[in-house]
Amino acid sequence: MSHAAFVHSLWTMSADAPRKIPAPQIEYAQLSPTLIVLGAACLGILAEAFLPRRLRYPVQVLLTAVGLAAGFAAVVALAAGGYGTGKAHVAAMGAIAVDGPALFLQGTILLVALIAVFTFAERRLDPVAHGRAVDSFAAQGAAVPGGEAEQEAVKAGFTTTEVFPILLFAVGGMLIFPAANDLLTLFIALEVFSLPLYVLCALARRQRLLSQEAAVKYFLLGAFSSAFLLFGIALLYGYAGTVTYAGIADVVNGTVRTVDPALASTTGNDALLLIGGALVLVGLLFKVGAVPFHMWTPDVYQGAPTPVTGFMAAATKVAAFGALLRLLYVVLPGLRWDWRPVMWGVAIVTMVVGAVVAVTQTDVKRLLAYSSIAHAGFILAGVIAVSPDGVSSVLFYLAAYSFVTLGAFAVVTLVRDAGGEATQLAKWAGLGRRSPMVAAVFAVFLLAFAGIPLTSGFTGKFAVFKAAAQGGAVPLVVVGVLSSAVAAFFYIRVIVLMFFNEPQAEGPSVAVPSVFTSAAIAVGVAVTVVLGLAPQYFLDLAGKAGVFVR
Amino acid sequence: MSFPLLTVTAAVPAAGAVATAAVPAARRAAAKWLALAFSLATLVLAAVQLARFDPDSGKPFQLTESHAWIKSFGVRYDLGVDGIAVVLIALTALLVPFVILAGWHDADPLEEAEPNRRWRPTQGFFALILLVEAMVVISFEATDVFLFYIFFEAMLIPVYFLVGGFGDRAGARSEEETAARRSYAAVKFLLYNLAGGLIMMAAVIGLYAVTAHQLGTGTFSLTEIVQARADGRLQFATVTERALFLGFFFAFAVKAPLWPLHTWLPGAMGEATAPVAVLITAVVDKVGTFAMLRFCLQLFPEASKWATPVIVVLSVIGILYGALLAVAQKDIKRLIAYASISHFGFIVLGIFAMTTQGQGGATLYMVNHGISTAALMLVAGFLISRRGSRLIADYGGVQKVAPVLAGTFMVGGLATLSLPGLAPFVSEFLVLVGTFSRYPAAGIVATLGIVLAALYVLVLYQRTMTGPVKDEVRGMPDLRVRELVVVGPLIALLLFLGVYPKPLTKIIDPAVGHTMSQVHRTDPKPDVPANDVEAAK
Amino acid sequence: MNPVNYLYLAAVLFTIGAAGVLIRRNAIVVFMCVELMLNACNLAFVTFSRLHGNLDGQIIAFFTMVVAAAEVVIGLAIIVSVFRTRHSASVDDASLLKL
Amino acid sequence: MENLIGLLVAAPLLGAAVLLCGGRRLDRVDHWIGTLLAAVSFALGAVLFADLLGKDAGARTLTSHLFSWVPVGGFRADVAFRLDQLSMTFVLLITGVGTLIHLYSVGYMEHDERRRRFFGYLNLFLAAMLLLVLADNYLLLYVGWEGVGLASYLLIGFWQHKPSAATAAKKAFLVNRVGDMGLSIAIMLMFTTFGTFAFGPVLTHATDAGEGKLTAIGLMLLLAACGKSAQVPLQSWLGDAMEGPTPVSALIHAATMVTAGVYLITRSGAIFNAAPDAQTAVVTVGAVTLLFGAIVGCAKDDIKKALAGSTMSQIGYMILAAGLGPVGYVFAIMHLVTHGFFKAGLFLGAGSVMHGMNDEVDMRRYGGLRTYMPVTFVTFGLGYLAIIGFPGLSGFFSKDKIIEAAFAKGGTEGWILGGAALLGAAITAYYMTRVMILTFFGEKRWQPDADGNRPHPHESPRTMTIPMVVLAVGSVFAGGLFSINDTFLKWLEPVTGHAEGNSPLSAIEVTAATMVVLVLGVALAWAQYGRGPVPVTAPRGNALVRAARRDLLQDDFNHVVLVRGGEELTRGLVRADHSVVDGIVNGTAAAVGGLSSRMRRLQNGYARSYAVSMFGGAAVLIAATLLMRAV
Repeated sequence: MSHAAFVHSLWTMSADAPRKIPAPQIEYAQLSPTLIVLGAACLGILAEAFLPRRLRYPVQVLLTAVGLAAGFAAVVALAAGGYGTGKAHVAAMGAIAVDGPALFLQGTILLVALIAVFTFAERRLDPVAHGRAVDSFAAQGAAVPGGEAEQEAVKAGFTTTEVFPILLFAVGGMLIFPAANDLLTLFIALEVFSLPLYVLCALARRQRLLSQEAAVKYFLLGAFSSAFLLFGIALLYGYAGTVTYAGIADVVNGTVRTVDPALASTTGNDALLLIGGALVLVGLLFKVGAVPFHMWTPDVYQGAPTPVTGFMAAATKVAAFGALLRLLYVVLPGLRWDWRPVMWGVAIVTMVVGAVVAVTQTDVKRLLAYSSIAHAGFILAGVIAVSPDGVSSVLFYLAAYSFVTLGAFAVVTLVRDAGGEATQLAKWAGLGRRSPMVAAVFAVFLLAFAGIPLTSGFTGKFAVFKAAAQGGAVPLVVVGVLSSAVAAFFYIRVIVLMFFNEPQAEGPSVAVPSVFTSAAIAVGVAVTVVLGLAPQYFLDLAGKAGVFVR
Repeated sequence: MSFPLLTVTAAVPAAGAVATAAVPAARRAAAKWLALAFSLATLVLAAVQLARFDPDSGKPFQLTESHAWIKSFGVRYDLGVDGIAVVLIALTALLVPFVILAGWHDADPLEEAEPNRRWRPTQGFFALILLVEAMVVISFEATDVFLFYIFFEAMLIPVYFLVGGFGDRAGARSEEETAARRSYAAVKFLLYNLAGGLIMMAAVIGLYAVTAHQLGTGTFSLTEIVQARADGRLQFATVTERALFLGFFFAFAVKAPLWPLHTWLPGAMGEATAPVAVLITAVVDKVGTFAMLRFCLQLFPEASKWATPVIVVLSVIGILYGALLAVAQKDIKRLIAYASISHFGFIVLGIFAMTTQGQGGATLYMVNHGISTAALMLVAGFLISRRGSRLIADYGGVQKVAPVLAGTFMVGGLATLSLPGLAPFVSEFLVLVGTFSRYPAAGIVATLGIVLAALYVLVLYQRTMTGPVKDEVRGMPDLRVRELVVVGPLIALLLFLGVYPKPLTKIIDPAVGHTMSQVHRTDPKPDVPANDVEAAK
Repeated sequence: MNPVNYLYLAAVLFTIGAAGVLIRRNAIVVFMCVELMLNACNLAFVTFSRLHGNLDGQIIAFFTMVVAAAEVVIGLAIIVSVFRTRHSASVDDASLLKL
Repeated sequence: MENLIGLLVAAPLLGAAVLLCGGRRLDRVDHWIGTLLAAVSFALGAVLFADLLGKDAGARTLTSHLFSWVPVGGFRADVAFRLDQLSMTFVLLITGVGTLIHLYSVGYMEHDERRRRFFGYLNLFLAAMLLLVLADNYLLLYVGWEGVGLASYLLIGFWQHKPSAATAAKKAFLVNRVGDMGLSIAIMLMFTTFGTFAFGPVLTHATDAGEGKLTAIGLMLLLAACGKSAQVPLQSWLGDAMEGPTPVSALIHAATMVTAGVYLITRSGAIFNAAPDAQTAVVTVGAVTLLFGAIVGCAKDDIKKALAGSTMSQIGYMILAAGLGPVGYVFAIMHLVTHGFFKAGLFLGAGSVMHGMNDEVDMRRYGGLRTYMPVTFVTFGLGYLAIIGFPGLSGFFSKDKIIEAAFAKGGTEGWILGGAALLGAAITAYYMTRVMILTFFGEKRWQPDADGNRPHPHESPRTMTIPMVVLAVGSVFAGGLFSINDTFLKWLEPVTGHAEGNSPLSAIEVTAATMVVLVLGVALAWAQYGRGPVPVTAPRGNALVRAARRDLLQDDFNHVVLVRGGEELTRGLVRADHSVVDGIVNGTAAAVGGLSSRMRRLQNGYARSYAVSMFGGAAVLIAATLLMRAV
């Protein structure tokens, strides 16, 4: 029949078809981690709304911690239930995958978030303002910096306890992101965890101008990138007629033909597929901070409140790489020969640029930002090896890396002077003399970043490069090795600064943290050392989790 | 399962490091004695190893231990010693106590240093020394490439802190500048070696890829790979083998150090305190040359043979180059450093001469060079600590005021120029003979080294010890008891091994023979086998 | 008329939006350009949905609108707060963080 | 009996150990300990000598294998001794003269505060020298070879506070090292050729090896000999070596160590016999050196340096003889022994003179000493007569034989060598007479020394004169003793072998010629110094004289070529090491840094430029993907 008639029938069908539409059936149990976290977030909002101000802080901290812990427990339960391996399947009408990678990454994200909450909750570092201990978030985000509104807020002892539910929302999004099994869910999850992060970035207590600037940049560029992502999704949808990963994959593999001959006649070529795929990749590469989509990273990392930076650097990377893996391994494997060379290029450029530019940085947070870019490059090297080994090595690397990062940023929050955190490297001179313990811990993290043996960094790097080499990407390994030699230089520079340089007269002091930050740092060190010395158990875990469902 | 002797030998100093580091700031002396005790305990264990080691059993590795470690990477915790390793472990365990004794006061905080309960340099110094010892020992013991690599690489960190953190107080110039020069030297040392190590990491991964591809399961076990090669289950493509060989060799050549990768050594040895300098050249660098013997040759025999000519040339250059630069040095410790570069040239030359004499001599050389450098460097350290200057020009006529110091210095020097009757002569001559019998030209050119050695040693002695007594050295005290305790045994050892090296050669010989058979090389035959004719009679 | 033309239109709109992001200084305008890009995507979705004869595209368009709305909330909040501090909505004025 | 050989070496070694490590508490008895142990080893030597005499000529070889030293693969070096007639001769010479000189030193070094160390070094020298001559293989010989080098280094530089002494010591050691290089290369060659370097196998199978290899070995051995025996071109160190105490000059740099080269060549006779080219090289070196040394000896005013020149030249004779092969070996050794007596005697005499003249060495400031120190005069005189070859004294017999053997080489070569030898004899007569006259005759030309106190010449104490007397006796009778019905020849022949040369001149003619040149030399010297007064400060002299005073300019040559060149080279290398080898490394680092700071500027803080990079990146990504599909 004719086009018009077809369309008309479409309308009418939808008119008298309610009973024909199958009720969506959702496996709530299998989505429990996400649901728990989001639920906790909603409770947090209610708490903000109804609880008296003095109660909010303890309640929020408790609520968030419990929520995340419960979520982690749920993940463990699912994994134990075999959803990671045997019973792995696609839930929620094909919207969300419950399989090894998803559970592993969700577990990692939840743990990271849990530790991040500790750093969020730290209230011992900043000097007491008007008799109240304060954390590193603005008294009142809306108030103009330095304006009397802010003075009022500070006097009144306001604190933005909203950060906790916001954090939870972000975590919720991150949990869905790597598990998303169709492009729409992917997009939604992306936005769900991005928007809260934009807000968090703007909420620094000190140097609010920088904080707000970081937020603006992050927001605009983020929105820009998500537009690319969305357009890519549109094109893929156009190509395949569906947005589910499995469906697209079938079309790519040629097992199913696209429905409409009209479309086939005009855009039957793979241009839609290729361009769409590329655009989606752009969106994801932006989130992982790969060159040339990295430029927001240093600015945002520096401007955002340090606990947020730590959380972002760790959790965002995990989630984004998870999504990237799923996309490349489930949707586009049929296209391997098209995207692999491109990703090679991206990986190489990312490693080199990250390492080289970091050499001349003068600010600890920026330094760590560039180092995170370089590490993104290393991880990409593992992603490119299209093999179960590749997946598990990337999973392991992400776990190892995120804890080191959290720990490092937690240490950064400790080193303070009159103007808050002293992030200029110059001020760190001789820190080893003043407080050897802190300096030593930071040195451990730096060595892990540098991939010195007996730290988690080495194990991860080795795993990734091994996978890459076996995937035939030997040149990639060589470049990676060379750039990590360059990278070693600036990590070492910081160590030299801390231990071998004479302390400055008016250098920063190290604040004595409460149990929260101490715990965070302790966990970081513990994980770093354990994954360095006895990684086998976790490698097995990652290995078992190395298979995607589709 | 039998008593894990090898593990314990490495674990004791490690434990010592922890214990020493834990000593409270006030109890500095206690830390020193603790460290000394642990190092001596290690020495005992090393002695036990020597005793339990049976050179004549056909087994390539003995006292072996084997446990799974990282299955996913095919990494095993495999330990085992051959004749070469057990001797070098003994050397390490022997030298460290002397290093500790010699460095007794090197890490005492300066007077004006503000009292700080948490800042404990002394404890750190000795803890780091023990840590280095532990890592060196285990990398001598490891028969799993990955295991070796890990400690080969991790070793850099404590050494780095030793060099950068506890520099030579005898800085000729201002405190800041010495600090700057010191951290420069330390960073250079670390980056140079780290680069080498990372390139080796690429090769290690490559090795895994190859084994995984050909054997089904990737492995790093030296014995397994050698075995697989022997029965043809594992064949390297020529290019692959050469690439991997170069990857390994580069790292070892940096650490050895071989010309032209030597430039980090003079700085590191010059800026570090004498005991640390000894630790670096006498112990740590030996891991590099040792690894050439154990890994380069045994894993990649064909590639080794392919690379031999170039390496021989490089090491000969190194011999002459190091010696000539030593002659031109104005700084005592830098002079000794360049002398060591020349000696490492000899060692590498011996290894790649691919003759029994060459490799046996090279192994012996590692031991002897360790002892002789220790003797010379430590005495130099005592001298420098007295005058507070490293410049040769600042000395003169010392033998008049401190005859014993001068005497020991002389003996150390004579050992360095490998005078017959002292240990180094034997090894140096073996290396030369071994080289000469395969590469006569190289052998002859290398022999020039002995003249140059005499030159730089005697010039050093003449300028510092003889001539009219300089006012600055007047009233310089002679060696103290502690210092004599350090130097005396070393000199005695030099004499003993010079006259009767057989105990060592007995152990080394079979191991060298095994290596040679791995590389499929045999010694060249003499034109007129006079000995055999005599025997026939 | 061939619905494919709508695709071309979508592409053009998207490009215009992108160009606007690159060119305009005013944060609000830049932000509007992003919205324009999102809407270009919507157009594409709807067109494709039409071509494929299934409703997914249209549904997605709704989702996109919601997301866009959410973005507006956050975005405007941030931009306004910045404006109140700096008394300028120019993107280029916010360049303290660099190098 | 064999076990005694070990003790022979051990005794002085023990002495050295005790004296050097003993510390101050020995300072009363040190000199006697040293002397005693030297004497002990002499006694042992005598016992062994008697034992050898007991055996019949063929079986006079004792070997004792102590332990295997360096067993590595096919490489086997043992600590084993071999005592045959040749080494026996040396043992007696070394220990005998050595003991005498120890005794002499007791007096000579009485007031030196480092006397203990002096005797320690002397004993060390004895041990090393004995090891050298007793070793059963070349590697062990090498040990002794360098050992004596070390001892000589220590003793030359004994007065280290004098920079000149320290420098001389260093020079001696370095030049010797060059020679040692030759020896070690020779040993390597032997190892590759014969698979061993023990005397027995090597020497018995020498003839089986190719001549080329043998020549190479021979030349390397010659290089070694040149270094140790101060032969051209490695002779430069001997003159400066006179910085050492006089007993040292007498023992090491006249009687024993410097003759080690002769021992080496004679010992390796089998190799040289099979390598004529090497032999030619040896005789050339010998002939050149004997003239060189003689000429230098004529020009020196420093009594010890004059004697040093003479030593050089006399050893030249020995090397020459040794180079002649079986014809000459015996006479080389014979001259070596007699020379040991009279040259040691002369040096001790010189020492005694200096002792009396508060350490003045310039002969132009002596004169007329014969009445003041009669014993010295007599002993020195006898030594003088012996060295110039006065009929009936030792030198006459030994030198005469060598000259004869030189002619016996035959052909023009023979004439040249013989001529050189004769000329050398004439010059010897000349400069020795000069020394004699300047020192003991003529009017007193004594000058006050640096501290302005005039010398009061007096005879030396008993401890010093006794050795001089003994040595004088030796230098008078030794030659005759050896030559009566060829005792020495018969004694040594089993080891070295002997062949009668067929000289174009008969023995009588040679002797006559020698006498003639001798008289001429003496006469010339007397004409020049004996008649008129001698200027206290040396006249400028002609070019040759001036050159000879500067050791025929070879130091200047060394300075320009080796020292300067070497300094330039090292300085260049230092620069290269810093700028090139290290420069590359630092350059890379700098390059990365520069690149970094350049790329850093892209991060300019403008969100829009970041967006541009994203947009561009996306474009590139798309293009690349499409391209991938296109190709």
